[in-house]
Amino acid sequence: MDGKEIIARRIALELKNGTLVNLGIGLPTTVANYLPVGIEVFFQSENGLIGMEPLPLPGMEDEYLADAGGAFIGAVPGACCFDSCFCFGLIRGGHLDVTVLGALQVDEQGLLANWTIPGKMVPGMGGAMDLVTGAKRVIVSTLHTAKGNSKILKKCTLPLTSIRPVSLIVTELAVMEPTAAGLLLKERAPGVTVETILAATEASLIVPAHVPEMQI
Amino acid sequence: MDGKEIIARRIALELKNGTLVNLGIGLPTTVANYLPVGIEVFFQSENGLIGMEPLPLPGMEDEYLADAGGAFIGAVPGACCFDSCFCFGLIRGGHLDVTVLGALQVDEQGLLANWTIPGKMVPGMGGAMDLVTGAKRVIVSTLHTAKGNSKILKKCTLPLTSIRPVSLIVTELAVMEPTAAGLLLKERAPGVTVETILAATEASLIVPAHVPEMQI
Amino acid sequence: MSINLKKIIRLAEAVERIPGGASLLIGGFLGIGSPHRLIGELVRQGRRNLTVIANDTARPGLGIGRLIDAKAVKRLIVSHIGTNPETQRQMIAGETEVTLCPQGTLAERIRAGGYGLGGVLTATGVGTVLAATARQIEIEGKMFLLELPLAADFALIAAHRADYLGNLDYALTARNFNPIMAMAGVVVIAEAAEIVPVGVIPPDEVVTPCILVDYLVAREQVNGR
Amino acid sequence: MSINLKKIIRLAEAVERIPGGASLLIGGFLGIGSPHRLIGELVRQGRRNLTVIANDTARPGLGIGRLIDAKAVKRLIVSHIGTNPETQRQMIAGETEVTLCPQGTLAERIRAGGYGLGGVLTATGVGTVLAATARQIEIEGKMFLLELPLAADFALIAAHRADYLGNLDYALTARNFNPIMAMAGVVVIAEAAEIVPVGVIPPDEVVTPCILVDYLVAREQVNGR
Repeated sequence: MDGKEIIARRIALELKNGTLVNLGIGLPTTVANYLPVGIEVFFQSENGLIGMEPLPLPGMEDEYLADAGGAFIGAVPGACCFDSCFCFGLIRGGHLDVTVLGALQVDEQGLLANWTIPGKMVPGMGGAMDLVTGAKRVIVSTLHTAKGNSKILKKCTLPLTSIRPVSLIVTELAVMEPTAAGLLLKERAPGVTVETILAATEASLIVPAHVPEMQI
Repeated sequence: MDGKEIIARRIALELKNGTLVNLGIGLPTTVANYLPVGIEVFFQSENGLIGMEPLPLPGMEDEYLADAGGAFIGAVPGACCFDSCFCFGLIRGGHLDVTVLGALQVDEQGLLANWTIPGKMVPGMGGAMDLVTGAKRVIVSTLHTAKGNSKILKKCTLPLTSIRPVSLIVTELAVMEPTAAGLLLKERAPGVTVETILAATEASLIVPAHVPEMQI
Repeated sequence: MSINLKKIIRLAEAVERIPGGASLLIGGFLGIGSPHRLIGELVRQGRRNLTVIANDTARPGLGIGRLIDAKAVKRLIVSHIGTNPETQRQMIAGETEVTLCPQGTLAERIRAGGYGLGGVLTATGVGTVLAATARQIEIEGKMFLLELPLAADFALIAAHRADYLGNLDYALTARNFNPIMAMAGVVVIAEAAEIVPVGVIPPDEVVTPCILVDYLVAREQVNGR
Repeated sequence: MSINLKKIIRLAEAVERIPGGASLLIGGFLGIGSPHRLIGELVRQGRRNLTVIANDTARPGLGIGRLIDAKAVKRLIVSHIGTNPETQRQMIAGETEVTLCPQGTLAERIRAGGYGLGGVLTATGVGTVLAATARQIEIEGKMFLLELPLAADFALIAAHRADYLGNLDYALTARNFNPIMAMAGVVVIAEAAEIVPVGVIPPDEVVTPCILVDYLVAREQVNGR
């Protein structure tokens, strides 16, 4: 199993039946592929839809139905559409149960930077600031390191997405939870040691006596 | 022609084709009966409708279709319905062309009091404050006097509905327009003299050399 | 999409979840689009000391007026009570605390409560007696009142149709405050004139998405069935 | 209800009303629900120095991206440009001034412009680099940014259906910013995939009432007719 699949499978276990979930473009989108049996959730798309699903077959595209990345999608029975104010009212008003987002950096306090590298990458924040500030639970889905450098830092150096801490961080090595006392190491990926995790992590981790393996 | 009919007929002449108009409960509602030939307007109801019209016949009531006074009404082809936020967005955002409202008092500056007599009548402002503050044009429809006392005062003594001056005041005696210089007497009702109007008016009126009769 | 059957609930059970003293957002405009079954059951179960946020109290015997008749309401936030002499009597007698709010401001305050906004900046009420009740904020030379968000423990919603998932639509002027309130209740309970299979309400016609609805009241018996 | 035929206008005439230097609200999300005919005609007529408020600039050759390709845009207020390298190039080269705004804040700011509100009080952006660009207001112990309303000389709207009066509906995710923008343009110009008789769109399904639409673009020739 590759690292990204580990992340997606582990995050899928966080989703509860009947909840509203927003998956970011890229790796977070793949979480939908690993929903446990018996769990069905409503996927929201920021462009104004609850009930997105993959396009059933090529040739069935509707020119008016796309995801927030502009790709043509399908919709489940019972889906509904609305304008952008309503869509972000769901997000900002705390009606969105879970958002899964990527990270450039995330730190010991659970603060996330995922929208800009000043001078290098200025794509705009899109819905990221609203999602991190407003969703009930924010789950970060990220590879633990980039080009050999830890993405789990003592303190973010890039501009923050929000001052609201994320709820959970899932990487191909570990599950970590920001707490009042610091960043708690909750689970190890299958076969990964605590030492490996600590070596790949710039942030200080609180390491309990027993760190269980992810059950994926 | 009784006084109320004079008022309604005169105000009807202010309405322009294709505009959005809100008529208050009572006397203002009767303005709709005197629309000039060739003039069709869209009537808004504060409970969330554009395109209200009287119920065509008894027995055709729809339990979901009423005016802002709770009376069953009809709707024209091309009508549309919306929630209360959208409805007041139309009013407060300046999309409502004309509102016609009653008055308890209106003064030289064009300020209107029409929602409460403290200690006596506290029905609530309903949509009145929003209408007077937000509509493009506010037309006051009122009898000139109440129990022998002028309702057109130097200064309102009752709590104001808004600090935004009204656009036009129409009574059974006169048409008056608040201007930067003061309250301008624009028209006399048929057969009514300027002297009669002045005698019935506490406010100072600017009286031009020629005050034409209403053409109703 | 799985159907959450736990969401479908009998009328009495729905109202049993609402404790005395609760705050309620109640849809409707002079009784049109009010959740009449939920209101009737609140009266039948004798609930008291309620805080009610609504457009109005209709009239005695109708809609929210039935809660007023039953002396079930301790505190009321509405835009007008002129149609209900009993509400006025209770206000004057000090039995019910009434806060009056302009209709547009009321709608926006409820929306702000449901949308996570800090408040509403409105020109309505500036320079009037209302100005004493709100912060004033000057923005680019113009004065606005900062009106605070409204939310409640429960939102009681009357829909036209609900599908099995709890997606709702509304009919004509019965829409009014219902969709706004469905965003602002911690627990949202909806009744509907019709309950229809999923898909009967197309995606573009759903006004309140099912994820906002916590409980949908099962229909009454019809024709003895 | 009389039909205001002056509202129906040919595409070229509609766009002739938009002067160079105008500010435009343009509906759509990555090209889905954008007014493609109006955009194409703006490019054909060589309009320049436009201020565009929109969610994004899609990509080169698509939707608002065609205005970027044509170097028609002087100033841009959007939530992201990550899908359009040409917009990024123009921004870095100083050819186009780009203001980035969170998507939810952008939507609420446009709504505030159309609804006559003084601004939006949002938690989004508090404590981030955005905080330097907005007033901060503390409300009941919590900090919010006061974001200002957005409006424009014109709103260019893409509907699914328009009736002869100009009532509009939208399809699926092509709704997005369109109905909000239809409230915030001084002049509102709409194009629609279909133009249908009055009554085909029922009252409960109209999303943008005709009184908001100043001009409705006549359809293109279909099947040579």
